[in-house]
Amino acid sequence: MKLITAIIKPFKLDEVKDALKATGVQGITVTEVKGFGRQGGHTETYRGSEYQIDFIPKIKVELVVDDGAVDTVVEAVKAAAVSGKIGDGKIWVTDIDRLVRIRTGEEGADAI
Amino acid sequence: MKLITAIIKPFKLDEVKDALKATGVQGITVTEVKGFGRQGGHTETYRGSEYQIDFIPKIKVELVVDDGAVDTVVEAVKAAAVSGKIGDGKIWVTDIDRLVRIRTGEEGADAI
Amino acid sequence: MKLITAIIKPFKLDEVKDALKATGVQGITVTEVKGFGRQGGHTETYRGSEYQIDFIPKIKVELVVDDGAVDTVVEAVKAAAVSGKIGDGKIWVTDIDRLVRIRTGEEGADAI
Amino acid sequence: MRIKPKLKYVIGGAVGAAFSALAIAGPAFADENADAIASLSESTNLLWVILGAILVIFMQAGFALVETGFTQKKNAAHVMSTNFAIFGLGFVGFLFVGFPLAFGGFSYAGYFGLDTPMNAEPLIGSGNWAFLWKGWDHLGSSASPALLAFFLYMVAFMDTVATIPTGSMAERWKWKSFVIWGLFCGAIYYPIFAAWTWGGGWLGKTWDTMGLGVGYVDFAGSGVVHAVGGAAALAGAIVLGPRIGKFGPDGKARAIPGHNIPMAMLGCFILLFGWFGFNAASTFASSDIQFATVAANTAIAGALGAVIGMYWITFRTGKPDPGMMVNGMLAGLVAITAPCAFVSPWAAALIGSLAAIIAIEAVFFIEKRGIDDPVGAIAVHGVGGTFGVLCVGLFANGVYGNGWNLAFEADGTTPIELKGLLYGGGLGQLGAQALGVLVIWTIIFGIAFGFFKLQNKFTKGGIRLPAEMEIEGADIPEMGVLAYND
Amino acid sequence: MRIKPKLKYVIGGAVGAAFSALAIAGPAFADENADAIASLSESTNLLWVILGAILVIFMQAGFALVETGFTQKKNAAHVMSTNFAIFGLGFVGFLFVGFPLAFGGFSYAGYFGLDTPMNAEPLIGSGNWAFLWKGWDHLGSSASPALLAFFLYMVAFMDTVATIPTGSMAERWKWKSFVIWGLFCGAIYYPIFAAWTWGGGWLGKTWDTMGLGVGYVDFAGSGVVHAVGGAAALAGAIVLGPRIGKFGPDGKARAIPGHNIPMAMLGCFILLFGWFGFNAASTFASSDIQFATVAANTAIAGALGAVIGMYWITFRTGKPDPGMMVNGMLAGLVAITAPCAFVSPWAAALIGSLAAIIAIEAVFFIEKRGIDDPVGAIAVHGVGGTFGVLCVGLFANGVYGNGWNLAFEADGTTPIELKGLLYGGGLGQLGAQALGVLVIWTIIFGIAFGFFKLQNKFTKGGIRLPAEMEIEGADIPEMGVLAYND
Amino acid sequence: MRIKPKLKYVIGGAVGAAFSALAIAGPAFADENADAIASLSESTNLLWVILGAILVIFMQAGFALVETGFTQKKNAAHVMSTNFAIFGLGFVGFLFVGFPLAFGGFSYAGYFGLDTPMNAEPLIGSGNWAFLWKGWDHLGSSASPALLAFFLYMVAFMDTVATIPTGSMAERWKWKSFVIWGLFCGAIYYPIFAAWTWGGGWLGKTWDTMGLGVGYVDFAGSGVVHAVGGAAALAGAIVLGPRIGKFGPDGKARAIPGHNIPMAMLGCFILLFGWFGFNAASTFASSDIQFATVAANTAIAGALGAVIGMYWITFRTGKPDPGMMVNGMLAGLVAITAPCAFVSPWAAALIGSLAAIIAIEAVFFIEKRGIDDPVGAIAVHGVGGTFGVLCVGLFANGVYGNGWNLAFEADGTTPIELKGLLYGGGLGQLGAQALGVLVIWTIIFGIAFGFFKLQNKFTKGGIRLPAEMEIEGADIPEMGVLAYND
Ligand SMILES: Nc1ncnc2c1ncn2[C@@H]1O[C@H](COP(=O)(O)OP(=O)(O)O)[C@@H](O)[C@H]1O
Ligand SMILES: Nc1ncnc2c1ncn2[C@@H]1O[C@H](COP(=O)(O)OP(=O)(O)O)[C@@H](O)[C@H]1O
Ligand SMILES: Nc1ncnc2c1ncn2[C@@H]1O[C@H](COP(=O)(O)OP(=O)(O)O)[C@@H](O)[C@H]1O
Repeated sequence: MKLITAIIKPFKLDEVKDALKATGVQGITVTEVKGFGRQGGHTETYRGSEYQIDFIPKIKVELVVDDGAVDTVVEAVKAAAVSGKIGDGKIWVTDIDRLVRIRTGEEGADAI
Repeated sequence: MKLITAIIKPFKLDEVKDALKATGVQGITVTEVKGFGRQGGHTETYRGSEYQIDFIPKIKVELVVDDGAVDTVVEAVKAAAVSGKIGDGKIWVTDIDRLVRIRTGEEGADAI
Repeated sequence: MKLITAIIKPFKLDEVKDALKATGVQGITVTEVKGFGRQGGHTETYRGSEYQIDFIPKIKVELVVDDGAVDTVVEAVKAAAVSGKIGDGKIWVTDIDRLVRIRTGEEGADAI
Repeated sequence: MRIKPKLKYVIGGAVGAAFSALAIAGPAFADENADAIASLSESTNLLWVILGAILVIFMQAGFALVETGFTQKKNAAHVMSTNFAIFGLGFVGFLFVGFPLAFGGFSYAGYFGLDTPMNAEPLIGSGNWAFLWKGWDHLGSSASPALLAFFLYMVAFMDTVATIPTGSMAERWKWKSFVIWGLFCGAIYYPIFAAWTWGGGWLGKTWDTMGLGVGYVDFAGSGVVHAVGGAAALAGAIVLGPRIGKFGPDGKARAIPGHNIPMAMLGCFILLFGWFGFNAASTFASSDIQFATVAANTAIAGALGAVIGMYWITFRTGKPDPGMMVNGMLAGLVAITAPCAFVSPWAAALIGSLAAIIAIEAVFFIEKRGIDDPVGAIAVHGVGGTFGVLCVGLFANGVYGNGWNLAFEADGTTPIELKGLLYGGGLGQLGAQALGVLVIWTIIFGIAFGFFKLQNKFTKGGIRLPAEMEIEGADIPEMGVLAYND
Repeated sequence: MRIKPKLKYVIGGAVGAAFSALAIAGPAFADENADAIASLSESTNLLWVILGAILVIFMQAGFALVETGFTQKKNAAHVMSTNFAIFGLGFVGFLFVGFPLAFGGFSYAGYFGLDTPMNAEPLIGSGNWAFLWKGWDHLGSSASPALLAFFLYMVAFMDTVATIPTGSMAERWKWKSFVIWGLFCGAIYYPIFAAWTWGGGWLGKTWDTMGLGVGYVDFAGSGVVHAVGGAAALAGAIVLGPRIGKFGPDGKARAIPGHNIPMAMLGCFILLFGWFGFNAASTFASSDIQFATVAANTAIAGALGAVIGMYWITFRTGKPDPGMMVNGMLAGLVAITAPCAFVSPWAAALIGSLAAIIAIEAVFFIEKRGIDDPVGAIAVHGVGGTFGVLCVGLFANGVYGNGWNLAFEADGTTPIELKGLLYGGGLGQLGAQALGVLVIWTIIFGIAFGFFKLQNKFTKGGIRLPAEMEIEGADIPEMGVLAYND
Repeated sequence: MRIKPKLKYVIGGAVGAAFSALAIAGPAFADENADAIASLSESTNLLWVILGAILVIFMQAGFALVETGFTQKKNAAHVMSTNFAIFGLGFVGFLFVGFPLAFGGFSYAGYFGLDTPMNAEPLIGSGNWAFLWKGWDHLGSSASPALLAFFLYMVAFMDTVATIPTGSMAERWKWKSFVIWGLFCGAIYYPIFAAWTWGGGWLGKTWDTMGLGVGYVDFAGSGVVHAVGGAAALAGAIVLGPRIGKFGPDGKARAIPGHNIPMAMLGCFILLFGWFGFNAASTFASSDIQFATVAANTAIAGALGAVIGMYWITFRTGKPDPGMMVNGMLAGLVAITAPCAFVSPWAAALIGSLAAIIAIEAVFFIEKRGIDDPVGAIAVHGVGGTFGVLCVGLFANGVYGNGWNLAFEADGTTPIELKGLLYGGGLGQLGAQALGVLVIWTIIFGIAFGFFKLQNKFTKGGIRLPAEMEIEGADIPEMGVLAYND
């Protein structure tokens, strides 16, 4: 099993969620994060002094999928999250040793 | 070393923490997340229009443990977090290459 | 590629970010988390009753780097985040199977 | 049965008159006492006007909180700032242009329907405490305290109009376009209908010109303030179009919950508080004890609006939606504003209850038409205010307000009674009220719509924020700072 | 030494009386002056009552913020909404049922201890500005401004009672059960003790019937409002039981910090502000300049309560807990409410200081008994109010209030002095106060307890929220929306 | 042209005097009427003072919100709590020490420059409603309502001074050190300059002693309250030093955005609301209808300050910074506070506009000097207040205030005119004002600076929070609870 992590723009979340649903994904976990990257920050002034807004709000989407589903899912996220503008984010895939569904104790693919 | 990640219901956090303490775990890191899953969301109306609450507040617990402790820890989390109702969450385990304690620079099991 | 995850003290974020920039890192993702560890919590009283502040605000920094950069980056984070006092946090490194830049579809090292 | 002399805004009228009669009759020392009484009465009346003005000015905080609470976090600094800045912007427009227009009008006599040039003879006055206006005298050293009190009360009412569209147009309105609205509303938009009604204009004279009751009656402004503001709110919301995501691909409205419900409820309480100044101080004299009836009627309508609103939305959607409870109370308050001095408490209770139901239904209706009003301003102020204006023609009980607008029977001495349909007043008064409503929703709405359309055309990129800014939130790009920072 | 005629609630009494004497003596023109003076005095008195009512109504916002700030984020829309809705719910109950009950009472003469049928003769009146009540006349066209002012002031006081239990019962109370409390409180609960004291009932007559000082005295309601509200708060908290997690497995209380401390502190400031209307306008006449003394005493007690509260909690737990600073100020304000017109500033300072200490200790005491009161309502209002009632019997200095409750010596002309134990008044007045306290904590508490117990029994699932909803937070399941959304 | 007798704080003067003359002349029944009129006038005047005091006390909430909104989340409970506690702390100091010092001063005659011992003869009085002070009489049974009204109004002003430094010193000030400031300010710091000006001291006499206009004039306290508070704010900010991270390694100021912009804006609205009590009720009599002019001028200056502040900051940095809009309005309000009764509306507009620009530039200037003032208190209150004091000497129009400070020409009967430079008053009045400014920024600033320096020296670890606490946030270590909890 693999854990797919995607950093996306916040307003793309609905589209990504719908795209994932469409590929049959049944669960995802989402976190509000802040990103720093090529997109860069910007300088604002507040009460006359400047300050740097380095970190831009992003959403992290995490989902565990069966090995076979990885490609489809990555494609789905990519397609839904892309705007073509800088700062669209990243997707990365990690290997998972073990997965448990707490409610039932099921493990592995059954637990997804 | 392994990284154990658990998505649990928020009100189970105290019990999970106590259970982990009981197994000798000395540190955990916790994040507020939102989950989408079988539990489903629900539709509410606000000012007369409907809206979908897809995402349900969850807590993500992360902890790095020695390989030998994985099973005990997973069991402890499972036991403490289970309510038997849909939406209890997941636990997954990932492999860790390296662990460093920032304060001392210790590495590996010493750093846990 | 590797995913480096660091749990640090919140007020160290600026220094860590600057240190990472200096090593040539171009992007990071940051999450507000709460940590429980050796640092321990403390007991406060509110309206006369006691309550336990177990969880201390921490910052999680995540960044994907090329295998070759791992050591430099870990060193940089360590150096910037250390205060020498208990609760400085942890760094761990995980293996990444795949990395995609959403905007361009680039993969692997190009996507960092 | 108390008779109000001439126009609405007279300070110290009754007591002053009593005093004049007396002054002639008594010996020297009695004169001095009578003088002292008149002076004391007038100073206390002025105090009430100032207290009322202060309360109405504080309503700005209420509007700001309601509107900001009912909109999204990403725009909270923007929405709050429009509500903050509008106070000064409208004020400036009114100070330099609008006040003379609304309540002076000598050089605009023909156009605005005012027939008594101010510089020839006081339009509004009562002896030595007169509200006079002569050119820009209210800015100079000779401005009397009474004139300035009148100005202050009136500017506060104008600002209420100005701030209503900041609700319906929230979350997608360019700051620089908004700024122009503020100035325009204070200088031109509000003064027009105010002049035609409270300023001595033609709508108040329809008892004479058209035989309609005592002419258009609007005690504290369900029409002059709220419906006029609601008309602009509608015009602006149409010109801007709905927020991105408000309507699904199927055209169905989707809720975008406000980011801070307690904030909106606090705002509603502040509005309730300030509303007592809005309505009760509109007697313009503490010596006219009808202010107590007005205050009670105001509270009754607001309370019933909140309760019936709660039951109605529960009946409609299953839960006591906090947003609709707020709208229910506000609708009750808006609707009682015109009739508050003229109706019995039972009618106030009924008006408040009906207003809540009507406003809630109006929210549904407006959304179904594809119009996006994040805070319900059109329903509450526009629809609720319209209903309130009509209620005068339905529920006025003839106890107070007879001879309003200086309306006398042919004999020139018998004041015309102010009675609604339910008290045997026939259709006359209702007709006067309906005419006022018609003017608001045709001419006044037209002016607002034309203003926003033209502004949209001549502003580079239009008056709506670029989509990206709307999506990311207006706070950083427009204001330079988020509402909430860690 | 000023004497207050008959009952507490008389508008324009003193001046009116002076005028009556005069009116007979002087020639025609002097009569007219005297007439004008009386009218002016009475209208200004009415203004003060209305201003007071407005201030008290605004206190609703203060209660809402204090209670919401001191409870958890997950219930913030729910707690705020109960505090919002209670205003209208209590209002409706009082408008249609409670007001007649408390201040009319002609058909309830026997039951409520009122012996002068309202429809026979005014219970409360002062000549032509009388507060009369005849049936539901306050709803009809003949309702006088003075009667409506009286109603408005009284309804605001009732709402304070109604809102106190929303604090102690917060975070676990079903909305639909809460709604019934609101109606019940306005219609029945509050009016009972109000009738027995301010309504002319038996407790005010104990100077005659039992020889206790001037009878039960409660200037602005430490007892009638706060202790009565606190009794209901205690009853409700007992019936509901503590929030899940409030008490550890060891039975020890665990703190559940409020979600927004600045919100609670803002609420406390609003309460302080409104309290001046609560206390100072309870002179019911601006011509009774004791209102200034009342205002100063109120501020002194609140300030001292906050400061001593801060020191006391620092002494007890090591830090100047913001929650306890708020409770300290509120306890000072609650306690001074009954004695504010009758005590010297030094006593106000002492009363405020002691009240803060007593309320803080009461918080500890109540928690130790396993009762969960998230905001300290029982300690502040119940205990603080009780202490305030007793303070009249301790600190009344005999300067003001002699002849209160129309209490005269056997000769029928010498007013009985209102003096506390410390001013040589003996135990009489203290006895009257203690009797009032006893009634509140037996009969009145019993009624509240019975009400909640019965309601709990006859409501499907009881009046407490299901555990899941309590754990997840009441906002979504009960109100349909979270308090805070992004 | 109205003449104010003797000193600023006289209640019922004018009408009372008229009455006295009358009382002698008329027959018996006329006397009774005149008596009733005087009594009514005086009670209404007292009502206005009490209402004013209430409004000023409510400003505490405004300060609390502005300061907390403009600072960081991690310190929000701390900043809010200092603003909460200061009310009581300053109050206690003033009640027991400061009030006698400022307005009695009999035993401090030589030192504080007061030359009429209070216990010999009333310093401030007007016949039977006199404000007398004799020892601690304001705490005892013989304290008159009028004296207590005066106390209440004055204590509210003092608290404004006390709370100003909580802004400039926020986020790094130890609680226990702050507590001592609160007591010191109420007891000593504020009373000094108040005694020298409003208390009858030497600055008000410079018309006589130095031939400067009518002597130092400060209607409602641009100087006595705001500049004096601003001076302490500057002293405290210097002694504490800047917050960690405020200045970069390059010495350049870095913005630390406030954590809650809507909160700050709500606070500003509350301040605007309360400011009407601050300024308009400073006529100390509703019978002096100049209060209406004052209210209008106050609103005008605030509105213009907000608008011009918005334009100015947009011009300077490109965006309508919400923080600077707030500061602009407040600067306008602060600056109009001294001249509000003496200037024409056009001048009020100009003063408000200039004040906004000056305050914004002052923010830049102060930061460039390496001084960290998180909320702009020094710029708004210190600089804006100083500007306001000088404006009296520039814009006073001679319509009101002639003979202020009992300043008469050599003939002893012709009141000296109060005219600024622009109205042909020459440099005399400006000189008096400049002298006041000089005293504030030398002696008074020196006292504040000395106080904080000494306190810093004698407090273990100094008056500044340890760096760790500052970095982690002061809420948990100092208050025991975070401002915001889930
Ligand atoms: N190396 C990285 N490791 C972790 N997160 C990254 C990394 N690079 C970028 N990100 C995340 O992706 C977001 C977008 O990256 P950015 O470089 O701005 O643009 P793009 O996605 O177009 O390359 C960043 O805001 C950050 O959250
Ligand atoms: N495939 C998945 N990947 C990541 N997180 C998941 C996944 N499926 C579920 N979750 C998380 O677990 C939570 C509970 O899952 P859900 O399907 O609702 O019920 P259950 O835990 O009973 O299977 C979700 O809210 C989500 O946060
Ligand atoms: N085993 C662990 N797994 C995950 N996170 C941990 C673990 N141990 C500690 N942490 C995180 O690191 C933070 C610091 O750890 P702590 O034990 O307090 O001190 P130190 O870093 O000095 O060892 C904790 O607050 C927690 O967020």
